[in-house]
Amino acid sequence: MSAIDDYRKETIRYIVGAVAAAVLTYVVYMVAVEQRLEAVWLAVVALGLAMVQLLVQMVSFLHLGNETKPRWKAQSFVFAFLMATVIMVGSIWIMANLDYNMGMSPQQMDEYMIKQNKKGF
Amino acid sequence: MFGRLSLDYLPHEPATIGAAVAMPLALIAIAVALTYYKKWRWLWREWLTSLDAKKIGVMYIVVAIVMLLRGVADAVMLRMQTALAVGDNPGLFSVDTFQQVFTAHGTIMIFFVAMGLMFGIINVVMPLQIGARDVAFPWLNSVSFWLFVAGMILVNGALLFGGFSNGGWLGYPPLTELQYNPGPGVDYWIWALQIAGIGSLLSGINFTVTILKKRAPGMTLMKMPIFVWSVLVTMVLVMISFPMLTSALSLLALDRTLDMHFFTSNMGGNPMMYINLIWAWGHPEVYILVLPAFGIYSEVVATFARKKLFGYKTMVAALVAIMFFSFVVWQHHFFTMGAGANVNAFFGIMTMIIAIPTGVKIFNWLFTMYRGRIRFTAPFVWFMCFVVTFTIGGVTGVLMAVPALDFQIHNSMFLVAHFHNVIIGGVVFGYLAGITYWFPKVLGFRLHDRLGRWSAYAWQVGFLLAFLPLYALGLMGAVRRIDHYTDPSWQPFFIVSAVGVLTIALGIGLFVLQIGVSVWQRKKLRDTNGDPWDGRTLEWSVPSPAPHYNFAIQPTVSRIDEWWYQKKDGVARPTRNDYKDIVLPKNSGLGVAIGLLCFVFGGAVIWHLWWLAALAFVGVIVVILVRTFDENTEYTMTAEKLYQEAKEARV
Amino acid sequence: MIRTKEQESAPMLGFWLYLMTDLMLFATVFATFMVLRHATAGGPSAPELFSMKTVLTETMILLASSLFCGLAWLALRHKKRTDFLMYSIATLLAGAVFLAIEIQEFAQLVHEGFGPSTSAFLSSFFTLVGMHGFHIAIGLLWGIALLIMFAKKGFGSSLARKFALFAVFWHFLDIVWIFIFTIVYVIGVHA
Amino acid sequence: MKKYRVMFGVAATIIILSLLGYLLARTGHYDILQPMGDIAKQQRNLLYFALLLCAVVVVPVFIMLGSFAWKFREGNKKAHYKPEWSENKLLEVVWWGIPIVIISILAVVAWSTSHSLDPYRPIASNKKAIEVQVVALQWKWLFIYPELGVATLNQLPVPVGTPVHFTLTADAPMSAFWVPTLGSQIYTMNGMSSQLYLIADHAGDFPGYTTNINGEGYADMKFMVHAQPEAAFNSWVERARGSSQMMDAAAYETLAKPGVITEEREYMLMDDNLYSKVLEKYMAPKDQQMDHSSSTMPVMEGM
Repeated sequence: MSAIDDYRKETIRYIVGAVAAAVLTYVVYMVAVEQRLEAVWLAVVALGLAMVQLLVQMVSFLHLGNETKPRWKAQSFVFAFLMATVIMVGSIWIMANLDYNMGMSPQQMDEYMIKQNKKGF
Repeated sequence: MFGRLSLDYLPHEPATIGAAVAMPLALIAIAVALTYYKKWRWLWREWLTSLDAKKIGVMYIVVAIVMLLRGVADAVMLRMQTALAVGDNPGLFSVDTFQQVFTAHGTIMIFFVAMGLMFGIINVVMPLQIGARDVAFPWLNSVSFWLFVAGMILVNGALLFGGFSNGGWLGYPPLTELQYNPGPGVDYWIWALQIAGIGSLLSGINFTVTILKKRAPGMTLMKMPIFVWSVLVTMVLVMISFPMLTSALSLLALDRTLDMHFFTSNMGGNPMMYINLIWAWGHPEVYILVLPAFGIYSEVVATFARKKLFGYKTMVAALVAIMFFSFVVWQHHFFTMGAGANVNAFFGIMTMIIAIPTGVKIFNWLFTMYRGRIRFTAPFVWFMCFVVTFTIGGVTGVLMAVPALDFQIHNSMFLVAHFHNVIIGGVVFGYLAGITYWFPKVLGFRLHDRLGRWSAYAWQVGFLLAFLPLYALGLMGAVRRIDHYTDPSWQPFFIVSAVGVLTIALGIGLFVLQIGVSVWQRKKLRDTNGDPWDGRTLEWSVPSPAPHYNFAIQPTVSRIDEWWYQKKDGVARPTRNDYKDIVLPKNSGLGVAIGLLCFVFGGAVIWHLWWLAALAFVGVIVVILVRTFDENTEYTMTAEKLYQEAKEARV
Repeated sequence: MIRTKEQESAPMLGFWLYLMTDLMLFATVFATFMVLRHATAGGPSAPELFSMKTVLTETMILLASSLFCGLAWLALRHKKRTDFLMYSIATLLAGAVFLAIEIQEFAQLVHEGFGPSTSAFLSSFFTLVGMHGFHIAIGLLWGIALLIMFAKKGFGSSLARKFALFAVFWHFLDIVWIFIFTIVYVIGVHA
Repeated sequence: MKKYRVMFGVAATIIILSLLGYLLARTGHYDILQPMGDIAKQQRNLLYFALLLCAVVVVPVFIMLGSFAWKFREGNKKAHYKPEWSENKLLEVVWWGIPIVIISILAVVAWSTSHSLDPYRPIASNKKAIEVQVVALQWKWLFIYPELGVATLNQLPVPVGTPVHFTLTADAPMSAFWVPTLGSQIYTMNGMSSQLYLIADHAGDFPGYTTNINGEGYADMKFMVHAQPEAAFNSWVERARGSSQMMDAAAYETLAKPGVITEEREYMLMDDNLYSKVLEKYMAPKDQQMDHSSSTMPVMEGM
């Protein structure tokens, strides 16, 4: 495997990664602009494709996982990404509940309480 | 051109004028002494620009102890006020001064005493324990220290000019927004924390890479001393949580300086989001403070009970469990905001689960004592005070984890008593034990043991007198942060609490006296063989005071408590050709420059001197570029010199 | 892919951990954006303000810049002088164009009177996208400094170490932009 | 004898401190431990239950600390010294297992009480709840009784045995409403409406506090709950309705200016949706037309 082939092979690898990322971006763009999906589903699809593109770029550009055994870079990324998700999802769950409780009108109050009573608390 | 600078920001309260005069006088006195003894060059070359982690650690501890004196002075002022101000007696201070004092007390004690002591002890001890010559990025270590000092000067500078924030140590909006608090006080608080916070973040990265990459050959993760494990877990917490502090403070700063609307009460702002963000950092922060103290307790108990630490694997498992759970509990700080039953119940249960690994650690320490030979030196007395105090704090913590109970006792004196319980009991006792335990390794002589034990007794009794009455006051309906109250039946409790705080001040006096007496009797207390306590880990294999290169020859490790077993098997004396040349970092004044520039930047933004702020920011970038393009930052120390020094140390 | 000395070094791990803290910083600002996204205080909301076409071009340009940066790092490792020079200049140019479009979009909004202090939604939009823009600006400065260093000293070993850090930083910024594109623009405008 | 000196010292400190503690504790009256309302009573019982549960773990810790320290002290050569003994599976199972059992019991209790004592949960009672709208001002409390046409400052008359439904907001930095003898506290914030249910089962005057720091007059921002039998309450309402002082939007604006007022006042309520006017001061213009009832879960469904 001469150096030239090695160089050309890796260049192709980079370009393939970039093209994959570009395609994923374009797909999300089209799905959004065509307005075919309903709000919640568009969010799910868009975030899903964003995760896929994240993995594509991680592997092709940042060579994640391609390091000697303890793989500190990969482990630290997984832990940081997990904690970022916990904080984001946790914050949104808390703030959504706070906004719901703070904005409740008397009628909603009664519905809420009937639901609570059914649970038998 | 002059932003909002004006003379009426000078202090006009008697108390603040007194402090504002006392501090500069103290600084001038030190400057005069330094000039008189011609020590400026020594100070600059040996200490301020040194990149030796141990020297930086000692500087952290000195700054932290000075800040402890100010923090306790604040505490004495607070308790004197509450002991007197009943009914229509206004007490000693105005409301605004009182509110600034308790905000300064909280901010200084957490950010500049606890964090300062932690980073100080880690800098001194951790590289030695893993058999490394220095931290991974020595220059970054110096920058982190000087950012910490810049933050400290900003907090104390607020006393001289402009006043400090009156919004409490976490400064909830909308109270700290422009609508209710337009003055420079809150800005001092934001920028002091922001600059010190970035320093802490850089240290977190620095120590993590040191532990992961610079351990002695043969020392796998499961053969590391347990203190190093607690440092590794703490630094992961620092790296993940401090960006949240940076972002919460930055958004509040954007609200205040560029009139944005993140947390304002109008224009769509949502103050609750600030509370959510600040506590998402806040709770991991209190674990960041206590976990290294747990590591110190493990080392102290194992050494003074002359026994292997009980359940090394369980202790590591407990540390990692605490690391994960500390990120899913933060909402228990605002159960009463009204997030609803499901959210409260989830976070309450997660908070209780964290009590399990903490409890397991305490049982492991107790069973390290079991079947040991216990010597009741000062560090061990600190440990016993810790178990007594921290267990009470743990109980009240589990009580408040139940949402329905927290609805009654949140933000009352009960809560104040709880967190002082776990911070004084866990963090302060731990770091004081650590300082006493590793003092000989840094300065070559032990601390006076009897005075150390007396200081611990004073702290313990002072704590019980100061904070058990607060639990009772909490149950009577007394709310936190009040500077006066009307119910005369509360006054005896506040008086006993004031006596308690004075006893704690006595404890600190004894600690400082202990250092003084030990310096005076250092010949008698001399540590001859570098292993005064018959220790178990690598730092005791090096003569004390430890040379600036730590290990002339890097040791190889094959088991936990390597030094204990090396002593048993007899240590072969290294021959002349075992020594090799070593590369050490040169001193660098650029760390001090960055600290100064960040201080100027913070001050300029507080006083809306935009041109000066921009200049300082560009200055920081220039200094960083100068450092990266500077090629010769290291010097080599020849094997011959190492051999000579080792011979002298042995004689 | 062969493992290079630069990828294993302590400075690389230290810089990578710094990027993880940056990821947490962006995570909290994303969370703030998602919470305040409907708090328009009577003002305009996302669909009325953003044009998806410009955003798509911005995204493609930044992706291209990230690709060029990877190829420049490759050329450096194989000591290909001309390729390295060409790709790194392309990286910085694409980055500059991306930044110019973004600044133009901001100026347009402020000009129409929808600056960051008109509502919580706009505050969080300007801060989130502005923070990313600020990182790009710092990256461009850093890139220029590296090019100057390359001009003076050629393929010195410290250039390889420094450029490796720059490349990781640049790719990281493109990854953050994926989530800005998805959350702020796609979900913001259409969901 | 020297070896007993330390033990005597510790024992003496404990005895003196507990004696002093007992004498001091006797003088206090503990609102949280002497509840006057059903919510507070349930919370007190929960407090005792949780304390008991924790004692199961804490008491052994203290006993073991004392006995191990004494038994394995250096001076005691008779003690069995095993420096390498550092593993024991049975002990591990015990001190992981018992706390897990205790915490799971407490977790179940926490889950059910978090729902049953939820501030938003109405109190089961045959009587219709009294509506009270609370506005936290800068350093005084305004209470509005929309159905009874009365408003009060710093005083909260309530009928005994009747649940009270509080709807709370603020026109001040974030404050919190807490009556220790009656039960839970809840935050009050600008432009937001929190809810709370409390009930007074006994007559009497109970102090109420602000628990969140909200500026200069924070320590003076207190109020008094006057729980009185139904008849007395109704006669008070009649008297207050004839009060000379009026409470409408204009009177509210003068009252809302920052300043400490500690005296108790009564007003005749002229405008019974004053509360939503206060709320809308902090709402955006567009949100204002949207009348209060239609605000649903904006974030969740929009995501």
